[in-house]
Amino acid sequence: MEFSYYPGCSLEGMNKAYDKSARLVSKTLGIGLTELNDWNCCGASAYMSIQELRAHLLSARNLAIAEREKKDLVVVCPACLTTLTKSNHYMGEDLKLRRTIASALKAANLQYLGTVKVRHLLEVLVNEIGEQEIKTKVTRPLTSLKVAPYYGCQFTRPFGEFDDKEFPVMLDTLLKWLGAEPVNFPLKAKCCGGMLMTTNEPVGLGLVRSLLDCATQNGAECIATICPLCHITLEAYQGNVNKKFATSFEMPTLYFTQLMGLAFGFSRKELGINEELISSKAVLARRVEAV
Amino acid sequence: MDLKSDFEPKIVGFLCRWCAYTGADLAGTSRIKYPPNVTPIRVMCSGRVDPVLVMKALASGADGVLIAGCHPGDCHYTNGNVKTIRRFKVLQKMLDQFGVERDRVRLEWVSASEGEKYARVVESMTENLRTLGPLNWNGKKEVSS
Amino acid sequence: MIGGIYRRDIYPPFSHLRAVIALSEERSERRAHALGNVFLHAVYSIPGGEKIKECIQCGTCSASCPTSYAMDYTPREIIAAFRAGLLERVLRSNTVWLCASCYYCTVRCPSGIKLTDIMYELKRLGVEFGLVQEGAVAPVLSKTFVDMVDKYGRVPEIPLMMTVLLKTNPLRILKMIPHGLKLFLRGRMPFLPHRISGISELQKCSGAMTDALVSGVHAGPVTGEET
Amino acid sequence: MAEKIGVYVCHCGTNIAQTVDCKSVVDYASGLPNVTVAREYQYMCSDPGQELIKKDIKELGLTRVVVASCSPLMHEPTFRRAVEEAGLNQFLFQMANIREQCSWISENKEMATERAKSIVGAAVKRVEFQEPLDVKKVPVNPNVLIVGGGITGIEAALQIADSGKKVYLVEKEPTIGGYMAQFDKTFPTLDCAACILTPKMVSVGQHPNIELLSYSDVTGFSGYVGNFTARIRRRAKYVEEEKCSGCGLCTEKCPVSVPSEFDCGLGKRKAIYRPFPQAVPNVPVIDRDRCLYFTKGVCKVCQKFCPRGAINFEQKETYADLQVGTAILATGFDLFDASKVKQYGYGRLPNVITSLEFERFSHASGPTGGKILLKNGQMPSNIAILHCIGSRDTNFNEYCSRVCCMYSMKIAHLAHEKTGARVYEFYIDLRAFGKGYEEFYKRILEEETIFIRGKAAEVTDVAQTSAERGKLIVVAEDTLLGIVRRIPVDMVVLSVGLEPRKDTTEIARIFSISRSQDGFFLERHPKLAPVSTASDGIFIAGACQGPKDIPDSVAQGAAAAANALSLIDRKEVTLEPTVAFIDEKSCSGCKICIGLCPYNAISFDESKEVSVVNDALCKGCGTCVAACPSGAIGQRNFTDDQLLAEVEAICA
Repeated sequence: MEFSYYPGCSLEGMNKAYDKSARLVSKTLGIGLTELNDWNCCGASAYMSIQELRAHLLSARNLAIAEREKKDLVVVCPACLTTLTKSNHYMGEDLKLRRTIASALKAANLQYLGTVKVRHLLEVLVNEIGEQEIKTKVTRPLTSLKVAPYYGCQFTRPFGEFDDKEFPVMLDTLLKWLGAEPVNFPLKAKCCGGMLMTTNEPVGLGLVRSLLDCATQNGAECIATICPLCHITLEAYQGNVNKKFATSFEMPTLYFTQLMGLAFGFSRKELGINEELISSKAVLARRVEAV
Repeated sequence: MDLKSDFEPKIVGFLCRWCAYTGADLAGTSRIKYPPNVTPIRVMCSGRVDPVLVMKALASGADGVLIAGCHPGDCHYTNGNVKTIRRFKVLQKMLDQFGVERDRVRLEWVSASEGEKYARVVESMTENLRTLGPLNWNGKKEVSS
Repeated sequence: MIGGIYRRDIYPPFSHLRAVIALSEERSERRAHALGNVFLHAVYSIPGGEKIKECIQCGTCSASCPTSYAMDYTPREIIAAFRAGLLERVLRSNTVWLCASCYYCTVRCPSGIKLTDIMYELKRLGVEFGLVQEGAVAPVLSKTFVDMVDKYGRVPEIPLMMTVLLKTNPLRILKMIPHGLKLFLRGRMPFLPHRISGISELQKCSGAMTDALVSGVHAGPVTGEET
Repeated sequence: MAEKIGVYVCHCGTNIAQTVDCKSVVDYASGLPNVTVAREYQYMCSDPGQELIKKDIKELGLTRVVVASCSPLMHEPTFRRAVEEAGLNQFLFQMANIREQCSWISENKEMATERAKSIVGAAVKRVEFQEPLDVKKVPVNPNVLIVGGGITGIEAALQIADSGKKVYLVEKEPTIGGYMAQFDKTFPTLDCAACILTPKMVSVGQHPNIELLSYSDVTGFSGYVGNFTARIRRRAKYVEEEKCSGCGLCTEKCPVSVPSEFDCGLGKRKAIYRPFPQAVPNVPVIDRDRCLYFTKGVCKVCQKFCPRGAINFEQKETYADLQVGTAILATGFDLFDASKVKQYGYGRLPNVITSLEFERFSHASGPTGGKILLKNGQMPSNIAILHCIGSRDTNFNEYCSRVCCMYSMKIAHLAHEKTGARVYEFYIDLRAFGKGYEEFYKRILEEETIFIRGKAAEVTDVAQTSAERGKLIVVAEDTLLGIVRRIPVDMVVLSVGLEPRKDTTEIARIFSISRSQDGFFLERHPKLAPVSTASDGIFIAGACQGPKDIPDSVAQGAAAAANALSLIDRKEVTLEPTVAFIDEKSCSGCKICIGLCPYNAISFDESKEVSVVNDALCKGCGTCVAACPSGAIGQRNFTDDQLLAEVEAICA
């Protein structure tokens, strides 16, 4: 199974461990990820807030390159997923937009016919690899590790093509295959605040607090994330939350790929598990054998 | 502006009385606007549309023919429209033989409640025929009934 | 920054109304009218934008919004303001820039309005017409983001945040030092932006798009497109 | 001899004249071959309009008439009658539709006028080829089939049976009564539903003219108006109706207890059961999938105890063919499945219930004996009622379900009365349009129900404050204040909307009727023929046509009954003579037509070696006509000549 792989800017920066673990588990499961050649930023929500057509152009260049490689595009960041998928949809539906973008691409001898499907790694793992394959690779089950499965906003919204828009279940399912125990986490698809942390911290902190509160109340020992921005927000702002609300959260956050890697028997170092701001060492020592 | 856009295609529409004709009426009742290029002929069932009628229309000067009936499975006469589908395939081959573009004859399903759909179908067909241009068919002699 | 590439420019331009907006007095009726007109048509021009005509003011958007509690006007009130011709005061408030793009309003709206997309359009209009809240950080962040993408093709998070803070609230940088240090020690703090090799290619495409739109040439069919 | 054609162009007030230059159409028609006279008039369908035609037929000796006005589906019968009254055969008339498919669809006067000319030209050319035809009269079978035994079907059945006609009432469930039997009280009068419904149910059960076929469904329907055959599948009850006295001993003794559908799964029933004590017929049925004998081969306790030997495990389903002249469909509705809207937590959060579940709680003979209780057995002290669940929502059903506002207020009243709880209603718009409804709204306001104008966005159990802990929190914008409110309550009632029944497609197919965009059955005309369908002799009533409350359903049931009775009292109906006919000389005997006919109307005459059409069976679809390789088959009033004339006129 071969895909073009789009890490996205976040994974080059503060979320290298996500990139590292994603590549590692994909390789283990026989998924070939070839990094998209000379990819550019998807534009995320910020670019879209200033320039509409050029934001679509950014997506279109990535999609055009992927089309040239004749492979579907796998992403790990839900924001990249939504941004790229949105351009894909809107260019498909709106003839004027499609033509405007196509003639712009032409200036660089690029073209995009609309054949690339953009997919999130989690969805590929669950739908394409499946329970059996994944379970056979589990050598160190995460028995009774209580995990809050956190999806954030843009994994299924607005398009919801592969999971429920309000209560997605894919991560829950995957965690169960690894032997872990996904806890009831009703806020699993709520907003973490994301970019608001930089632009309006007080509002953002309130959102992080309710997530941490909900995870704690439901007995979670760590939070599994599928989004680099959620991940950073949850781990980097816990201190500020504790300060502002006089709480004492100390909730480790781990990328879902790190948890998979652990279950597959990789070392903490290989998965970048020593790099998080709130150490997961104690939790993992308690639950996962021989880490 | 190019010349083609001045061309108003003439379309003969064979509409089944139960679904398509009622749907077309609904488009009117709902005051949906669409190009007035189709002149409707009411038949009881799309299954009544003999390919000869279609060829005759094209040979006599129509630029396109629309056949519209009930959705498959919804036919007022159980399955008349299924026979229409079969006949339509034959019709397409006839068009190929005469060198007439297949796009000039369309088979569409329009239920009695799909006024909006009927309008869209006529709109897109008219638009399409505007691009294709007038049908200059010299085949009048080949078709006689 | 290359200015003025908006989808609405593909549609009839509103240059005369823009002139009215630029010249008339703030809060004047003439200006409100022109603004309402331009903005409404701008919103109509985005995919599904005309759906706002069908808003039934039920408030699902507001109550689904994780940040509406902090907004001066709720998302629903944006559409009410549109209808009342009082949009300017909404744009000058904190409302649109508090949108975190969680898309709850979009997926739940019973009228099928893509409110998140409308928020984007209002942000764009706000920036273009200078109608943003005094001292708001979010527009600065977005603009900086755009500049960096245009320059490098990718966005390094740390330099982005640093630049934004320098422009808006330098004191906060000091507060962030402990965080930064932690990240740095864990090897998670790259400082140098990566410039993609196709950056000139990207700039060429942008340029071509601007030229086409400025000269008013509507794009025609392109190779490979189905007819 | 050349025909003398009269052409009449109608203005329809301004409906046509606004976009079609009628004068120019008249001028055009005057110039067409064989047109003797062409006139325009304000309203052709009015008496003076019709007089105009009649006068011309008599004075000018017209032999053909064309009226260019609205759709033939509207006024074809009107003009045919006028022509006939003037002594001309009604099939020598042709209608040109220049309103629905011409003036109303265009804003361009020039193009619309051209189009009108084309339509009129085609009609003029066609009418020349039309032939006088005799309409066939057939007797009407006075028996009526009614499908669905809810309040609508019950009303229709009683009206017809009381007039002395025979009614076959087919009901899918073991009992009639429908949804109304499940309700506690009814708005706006707060009558107890059972008190007003059960006497009617009993009347149905005892009426000598009503044959009730419960636990049955219609699997086939054929024939034509006045003479239909309905095929009914009678499912096995495993209880012989004639023997059963309805004593209930079997139910009492049955050891199997399963969730009761009638109680929305909140209460229990046995494997041999009646849905509720006042069921009609008062005969239990055995649920095959749950019965110990059928699943495990043991038990038979019911049989042992039955004093009348009515239990029969060998019973098989049977089929009955009923001869009827008309049919009324009163198949009702389904409730919207609230679990589809995940954010309200139905099925996930206990104490989020549907409105129907509330009715069962509130009902004196319901699972809690009329008490409104939470899952923990306590009484709620705060209740939220959420309007428009699944209705007025492009994600689900776009239409308004019409009944929810009112029943929500009824629920508010009952909840308040029975628990003393504080009741919140979350609404978008309040629709209290019926007689006495606005007054009821006032009454509910007086009871201090708290109305919050805002659609609830979600129901959550994630508390943000201590006051919210352990509660269900309804999040909605109070749009009158412009603030988002979080209201903690103990119980949430979802006011679910009404949907077309899941088997609507199937029923529509069986009866050859159409459905509207929303999926409900399509009426012939939304205002003027609300209970008729495009198929003569088949009527629709109640919520199968669209969401309706009880008063409206009953009114429609009675209306459909009146329609059926009117048809029956005509004693005979005329059939369109648009049947197929075969020219024996041209028929090659290939038999292709025989296999194509959906009604087995064509047979083969072995002695003459030609195919023959049976007029009584032919429905006039014309499929055989188009398929005949030797052109031997024609269709009356749709002959090749007539259609080709139209084609040529249009293309000329």
